[in-house]
Amino acid sequence: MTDPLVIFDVALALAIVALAVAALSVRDLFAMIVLFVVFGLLSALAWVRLSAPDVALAEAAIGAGVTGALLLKTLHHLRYVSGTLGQQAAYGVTPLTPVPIGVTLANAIFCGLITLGLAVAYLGAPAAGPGFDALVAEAMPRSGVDHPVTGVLLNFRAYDTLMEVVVLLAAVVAVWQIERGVSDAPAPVLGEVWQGFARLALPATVVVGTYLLWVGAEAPGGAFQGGAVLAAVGLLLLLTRAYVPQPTHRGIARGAFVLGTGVFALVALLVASGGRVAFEYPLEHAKTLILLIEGMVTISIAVTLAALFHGREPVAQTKGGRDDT
Amino acid sequence: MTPDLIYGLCGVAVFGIGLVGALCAQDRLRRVLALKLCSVGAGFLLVVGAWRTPPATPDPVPHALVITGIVVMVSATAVALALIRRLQSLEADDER
Amino acid sequence: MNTFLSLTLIALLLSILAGLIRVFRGPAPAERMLAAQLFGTAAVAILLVLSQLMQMPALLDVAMVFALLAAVTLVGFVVLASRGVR
Amino acid sequence: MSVELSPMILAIFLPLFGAIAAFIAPRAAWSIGLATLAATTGAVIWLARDVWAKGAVMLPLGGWGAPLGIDLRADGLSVAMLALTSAVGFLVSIAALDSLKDAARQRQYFWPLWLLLLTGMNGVYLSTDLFNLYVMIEVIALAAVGLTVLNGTRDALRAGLEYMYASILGALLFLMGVGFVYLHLGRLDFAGLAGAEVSGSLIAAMALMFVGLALKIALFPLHFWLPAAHANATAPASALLSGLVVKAALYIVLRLAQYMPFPSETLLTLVGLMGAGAVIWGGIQALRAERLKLLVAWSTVAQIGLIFVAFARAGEMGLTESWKAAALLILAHGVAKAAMFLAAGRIKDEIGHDVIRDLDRAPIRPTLAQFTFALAAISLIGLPPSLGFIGKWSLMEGAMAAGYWHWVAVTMAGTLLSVAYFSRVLTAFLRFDRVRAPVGEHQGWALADAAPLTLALAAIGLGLMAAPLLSFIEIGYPFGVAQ
Repeated sequence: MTDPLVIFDVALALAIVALAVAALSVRDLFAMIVLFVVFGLLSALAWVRLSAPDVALAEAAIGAGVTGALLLKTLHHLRYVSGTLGQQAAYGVTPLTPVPIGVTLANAIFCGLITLGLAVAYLGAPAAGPGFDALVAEAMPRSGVDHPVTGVLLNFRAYDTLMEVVVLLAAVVAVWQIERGVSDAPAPVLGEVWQGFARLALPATVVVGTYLLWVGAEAPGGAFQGGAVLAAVGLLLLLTRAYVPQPTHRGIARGAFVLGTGVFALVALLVASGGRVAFEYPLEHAKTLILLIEGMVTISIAVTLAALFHGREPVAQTKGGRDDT
Repeated sequence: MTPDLIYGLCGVAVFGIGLVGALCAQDRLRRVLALKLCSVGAGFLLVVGAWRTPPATPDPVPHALVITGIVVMVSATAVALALIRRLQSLEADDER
Repeated sequence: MNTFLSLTLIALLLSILAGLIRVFRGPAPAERMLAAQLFGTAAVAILLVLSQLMQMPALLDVAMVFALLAAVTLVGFVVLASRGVR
Repeated sequence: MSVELSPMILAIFLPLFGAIAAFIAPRAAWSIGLATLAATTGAVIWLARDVWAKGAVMLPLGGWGAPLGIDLRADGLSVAMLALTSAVGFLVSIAALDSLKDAARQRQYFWPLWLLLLTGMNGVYLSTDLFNLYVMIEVIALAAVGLTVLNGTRDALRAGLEYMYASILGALLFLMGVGFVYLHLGRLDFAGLAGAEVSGSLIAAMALMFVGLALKIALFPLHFWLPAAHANATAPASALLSGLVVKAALYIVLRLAQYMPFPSETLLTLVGLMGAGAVIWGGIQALRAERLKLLVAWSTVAQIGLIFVAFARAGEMGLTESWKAAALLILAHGVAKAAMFLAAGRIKDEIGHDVIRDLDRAPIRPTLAQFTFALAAISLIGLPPSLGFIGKWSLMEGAMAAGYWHWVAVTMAGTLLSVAYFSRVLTAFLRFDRVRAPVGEHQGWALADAAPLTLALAAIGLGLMAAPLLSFIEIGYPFGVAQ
């Protein structure tokens, strides 16, 4: 008898593929986003099955949660500016340029062939091939943390992680640059029950976010997952209008965006003394330094993700005036 | 049938579906979503590569890479969506 | 015991897939939304079972985040998908 | 306790800190930006001296060393690319001071974005790790898109969105390739790639990475996003995008080619055919372009194609030679195209439009900008003694020696096309018979012409220094000779 877990794996894999197809083919854009969020959750489950709980956490919080919120916000904005907010269904709110069915079909067949090629290449690859396992196991005692994934992210490959935070910074600079003081969709006000619910959810989110950051040193979790959960706090505050960004907060916001990158880069530079190179933390201070970096990066990630959700830079409400160029 | 085989093929398929969407989708929002599917497919490949038959623990390096990839992708998505919003606002102004 | 837990997993997954039909067909955003919420709950259950099956207590943290995110997404859905501006 | 600095670290961290400072203090952004660029140029000169004295230098970040950690490595080619980036970047920045002086908002965001872009590009030129390269090209992509849409016009936003889609897709294809490399080798550094035996997954990885990068380089037929994006951005942004950003992905291709298992003849021919297609199609589109900046953008497509024609030669030694030709062409194009876009921007600013057909009706003649444009065109067409000439000459010499007359023919055809499309512009500059109003000959000279003129003169003058330049590029054997 086959292991029922295998049946579960196959069913989950099929469901993921089916959801991917469904998300791309459903006409209603709202349904598309909902399907996408479910797709993200199921992928996270699949990664749990592959013993990757850190990745599952990141995907659930950032890949499905924050991305879904971003998509929803955009859809809301698009429906507002195209005047279709009152309609029940959300079909094509962005302009459609008709593409001949032949072109679409040719593209699909082309992609199908590529996928087939990739599948063949994948099947030909050595199963459970060589990896970094031995190297990581050997280096872990010198990393200052107990959880391998955190060790890789903040010590062995800290340079990648720094650049990843730089990508986030670049994104928020670009978003502030792109969106200007043009008409913003007014967010609807929540009813009283919802306000109460959100008020309940808020402290729980703060606690979980902080917990995830703290636990990262020895168990799945860490700066990115914690930051994403704390960003959910920001989202809640923005959604419930408990916090409305003011132009005077711009300076603080800029400071928060660059905090993680700045501290990370400074620490990486300053440890390079006494024969050490950049990013080489002295072993006795490694844990403290990593926690410091993680804490600052978490703040930056949370604020940045919330700012990305809010979109444009907070500007003074001037009627009719449009600050251009 | 081991999990790595099942989910590996699943990842390749998701990547392919995302590719079709990225090339064929006509709606701007849907194309962003298709690209996100591609990134999940690539993530699958790395996570699968890291998997070792239990009780052996998986290779942590690809896990870290995928987490980085997820954060990078959400940044790119945010920029693309900001572009879409701004463009749509301007185009709506034109029609009025 | 393990077989029983595995079968529970499959049942939970099937319940998610059944809910998918609602998301796909709609027609009202509220229906799609609630179906999505159902997934959140089922996914938490799946994670709890998996943590038992795979002997990974860390999955309880993941389940907690899932549960929390479900709450936050619900607020997001309600605010951003409600028709019209009140 | 003294901090020990390495020029490689400085080349990456200085622009990063500069970007942070420029973002926090928008009012002082321009002075921070110029100071950062000067400091970065200093770091690159320091690095160049190191490399000149010691050959290729390595720096294992975190002290771990590849494959677990990430190494930085600089050899002649990377230093040449870094020098190109900081020199061109410095001059473009000076030009940007003038052309953005009336746009407070654009100025505020130009500096942080451009400095982040510089961080990403310097990071690419020093990286030896495939996944690190992926993160770096994403840094570049986001900053570059931000720069593309700096002026906020509808056309720029549409082009920027297309650019964004192409960029993300390219990066994701690259990432998928990285996944396959990991599956096959279990490591991601260049050194691991070098000794790898060929297998299905490695071929898939290489194909994915090449297509992804080709999308970012805008190699024909994946060039669809480039002309609109480069033509609609503001002049300094166009100069950076066309002169520098495209080169980052090209450099990765050169590096992969160095460490990759030797490609087969058919594959090289295919790459050459794509390049030939770009040369011809880009040339034809440039001939038909109605606006000056669009013409310049299409000529970028054609010139990139030419670089790939240089790739398409077989034989171990032949390959080495042709990669040198490609490196020279990359440098020549970077300098000349930045000069040309800046000059085109100046012409557009002074005359008020850039419709080629009506250029000769304008009563204002921005003479110096036109002269600059002509000089840059000389280098891009490949007339002696410019650097473009040396690059093209080594390409043709190699192709003739190997008996590849078809590639010689493509190069000739491309040259003729470039003569044709540039002369469309140059004749418009020189005709005065259609001017209604009296011509104000000396109008439109400005200090802003200094930067593009310097670049254009450099594009010509560097040709005289081609021999020392080549011997510098060969430090550390970046082309696999004698290894």
